[in-house]
Amino acid sequence: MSKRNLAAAVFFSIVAVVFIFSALLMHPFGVLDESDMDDYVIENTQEETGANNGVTSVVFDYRGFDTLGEATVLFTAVAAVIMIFRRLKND
Amino acid sequence: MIYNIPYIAVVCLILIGLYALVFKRNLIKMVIGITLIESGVNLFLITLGYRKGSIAPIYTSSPGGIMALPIPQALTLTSIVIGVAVLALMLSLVIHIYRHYGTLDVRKVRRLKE
Amino acid sequence: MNVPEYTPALIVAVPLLGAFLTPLISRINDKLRNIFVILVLGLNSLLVGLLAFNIFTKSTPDSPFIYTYIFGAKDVTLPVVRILFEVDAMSIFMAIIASILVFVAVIYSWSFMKENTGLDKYYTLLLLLTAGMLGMMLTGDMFNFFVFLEITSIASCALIAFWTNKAESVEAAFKYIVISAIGALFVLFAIALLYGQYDALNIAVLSNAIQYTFLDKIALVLLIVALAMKAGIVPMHMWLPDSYGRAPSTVTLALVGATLASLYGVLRVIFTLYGNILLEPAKFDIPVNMFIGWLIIPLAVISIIVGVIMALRQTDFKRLIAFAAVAEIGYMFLAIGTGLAAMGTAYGRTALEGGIFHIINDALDVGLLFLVAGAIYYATKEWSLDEMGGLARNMKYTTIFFVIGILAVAGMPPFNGFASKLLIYESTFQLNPILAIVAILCSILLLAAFVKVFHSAFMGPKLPKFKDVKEVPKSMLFAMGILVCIIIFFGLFPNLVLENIVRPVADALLSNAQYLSMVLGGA
Amino acid sequence: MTEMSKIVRTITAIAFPFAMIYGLYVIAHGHLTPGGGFQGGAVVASACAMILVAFGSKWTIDKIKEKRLSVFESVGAIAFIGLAFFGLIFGAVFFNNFLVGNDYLFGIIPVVGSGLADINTAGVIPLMNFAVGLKVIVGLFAIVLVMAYATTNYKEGKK
Repeated sequence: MSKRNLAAAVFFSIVAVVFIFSALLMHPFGVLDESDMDDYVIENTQEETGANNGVTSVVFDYRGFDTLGEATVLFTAVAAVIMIFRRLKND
Repeated sequence: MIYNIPYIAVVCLILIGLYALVFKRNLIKMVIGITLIESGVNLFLITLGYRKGSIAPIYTSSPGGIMALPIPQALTLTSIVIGVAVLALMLSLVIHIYRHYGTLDVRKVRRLKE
Repeated sequence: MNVPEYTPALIVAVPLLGAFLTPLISRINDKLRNIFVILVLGLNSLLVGLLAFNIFTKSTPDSPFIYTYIFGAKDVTLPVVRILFEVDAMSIFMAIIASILVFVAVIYSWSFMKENTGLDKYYTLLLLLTAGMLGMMLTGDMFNFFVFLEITSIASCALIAFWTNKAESVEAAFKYIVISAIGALFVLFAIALLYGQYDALNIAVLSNAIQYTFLDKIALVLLIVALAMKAGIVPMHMWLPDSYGRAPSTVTLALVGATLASLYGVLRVIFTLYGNILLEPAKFDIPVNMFIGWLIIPLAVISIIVGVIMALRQTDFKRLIAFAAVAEIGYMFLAIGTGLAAMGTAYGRTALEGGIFHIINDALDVGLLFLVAGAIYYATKEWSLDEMGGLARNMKYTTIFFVIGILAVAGMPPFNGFASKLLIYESTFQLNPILAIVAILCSILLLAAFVKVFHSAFMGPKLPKFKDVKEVPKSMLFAMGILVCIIIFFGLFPNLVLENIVRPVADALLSNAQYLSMVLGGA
Repeated sequence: MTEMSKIVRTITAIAFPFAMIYGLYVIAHGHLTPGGGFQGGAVVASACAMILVAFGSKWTIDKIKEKRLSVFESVGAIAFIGLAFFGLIFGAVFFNNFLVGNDYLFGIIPVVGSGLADINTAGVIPLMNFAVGLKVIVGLFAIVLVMAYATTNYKEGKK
């Protein structure tokens, strides 16, 4: 076993243990501890944003700035891909 | 702990991805590993938003009743798009690496050393 | 002097708008585009400066001033649904660093990048990188932090691969994107763990609610590991010399900012997100702060040692500086670790102040050295130290800037690195003398590594192949001059900076209770 | 990517408008039914990618240059951030939903509770959906197009 494999195995097992523990300790599926923030959205989405779709009201109104960031990520990726495949001078 | 099965599925997905990432030697397989981890995390986010017996948080012709949490769905949407962006960038880099090195083996892609 | 309340939003929105407009403007004229980008970044730096002035003058030691901006509504609702910008002294301090670095980089690019194709995308990505870094620093929402982290890493990865005809650049970029993707996914998983327990994403709300359950510990570890990995601490430092060494110098300068933004993330997570439970006893009656502090200190010391030793062995100019940067990041983490382990004592505070002061000093010094390396590359088209020699005669200003840079990095007296490193030595000595001795020794070795560079590149006889080498164009000298002026100013008046800037920042980090009440008080 | 057989091309040409209309419907009804700018944009972009696969990258890039796509993407992004800035101008806060509550353009507030709602609701959300939709269509298609064109060109032995 090479050194790289050993390091990888150690890393992998540590992360595996951490993740499995967190899965076992989560609250039961479908039974929530807290849901204040989401209940607020569900109750007020129609009055505050006029949107019938709760998810869209979150995406474009309550957390609109995240969506700007997300659109920017896509813009960045397009710019990056076009830049990477650009024509170089000596081609 | 039967109620935790969705979380266990999430962890399995993440671990498969991590396995592909750290043990596979092919760059494309490493990219697939990262994508798997990402889908695991997205699944986890969606899982957090479920309430027993709930419907989708949309009022248009809804039958009424408790609704699932909308915010995790919005977060997942954002995270998926980010994943697409990262995937596109990684694949274009892999194409370039293949052009330069003529191989996808991670052991041979090593011009940068010490 | 008051600024409009929407200034924090403008600080992020202006470079974004600039980035979206750049492709359109570059279809008209290339020179116009360059001027436009410089204007956008200048306006942005001005906004950052105004906001910083506002925050630093309004902060008092007892009640640090926090600027809150809500996106989409006038008032905070409880529970906090909308995204908040929470700008305290720490955030704006990092924003100052980032905007200085990018502004200098864009001035330097004018001549340095002139020969390349694809410059419209280059400037677009540079602006996006700026927006990403500033967003990471100003935001008060965990998920928003993740989004900006991704913008930063995608933009910087693309910029590392800018010279796509070189195999090494592409390889370095691939390494960087893999590390970034893993780090970002860990951060997202940690955010999801916190969200699942407390149904909140706002940092202040989460910090108020955190109970330090086992899941919180996992989230803490994931966040610190992922962000420290992106900041380049030792077990995961290999991407840093690769990408710093193979990117264009201007990009490296911006990357220094991106690395420091991740460092800011570490500080924000430890001191604010988990700030409420830092002093509580955890396992075996050891308080949480001791736990994290002593986790960080060994890694920091190893970072310093590895960075310095590897720097001594390098023959590639930029890789050498990059390893020096690893060592410098080690110093920052050492200071943070000491500050955590000795939290509540006077020297713990000194350590933290030293660490914060060192962040800006490191950014300026290392940035200056990278620019010098870029200038030498511009003049000679050469990275390898073995090939260089006798450049001092032809490039006088660059040589002077280089000397200032190495003295500042190594922490020699009249320059800025001395002030911050002295604070770090002083405080670590009180925690454990061995740490301080190691830190001082490594600093001397770092100077030795740079003296070697100075000797082989600048001294010695004039080489025939560098006969026609000329001094670099004025815009590049001007960009380096800006950094040198700030370095000399900080070196001559360290007390001024410590009193007026570093102290409020340390106050802002340590006073977690005020953070919560300032943010949520209005609701 | 090279051109595919005539059967594939004909079927693609028939299927393309349907996929396009469906994607546009998803974008336009984002505030009422599941979907939105990103999802609908992805549908339309995959329809475009289908064209690319069927007709080959050379044919497609002759029809539309990636530079023009990049301009369209900028326009979408500027429209989105511009709506956010309009929020600052008309509603005093960045990202304010300044159109909600007026009675003519997208401003009607639907009746609380379940029920079919009008498309003329939700303030700036439909406009943002369109901006993001344009951006996603053009962005995803540009990524696929550039990658396909670059790889085919390389295969033809241009190194």
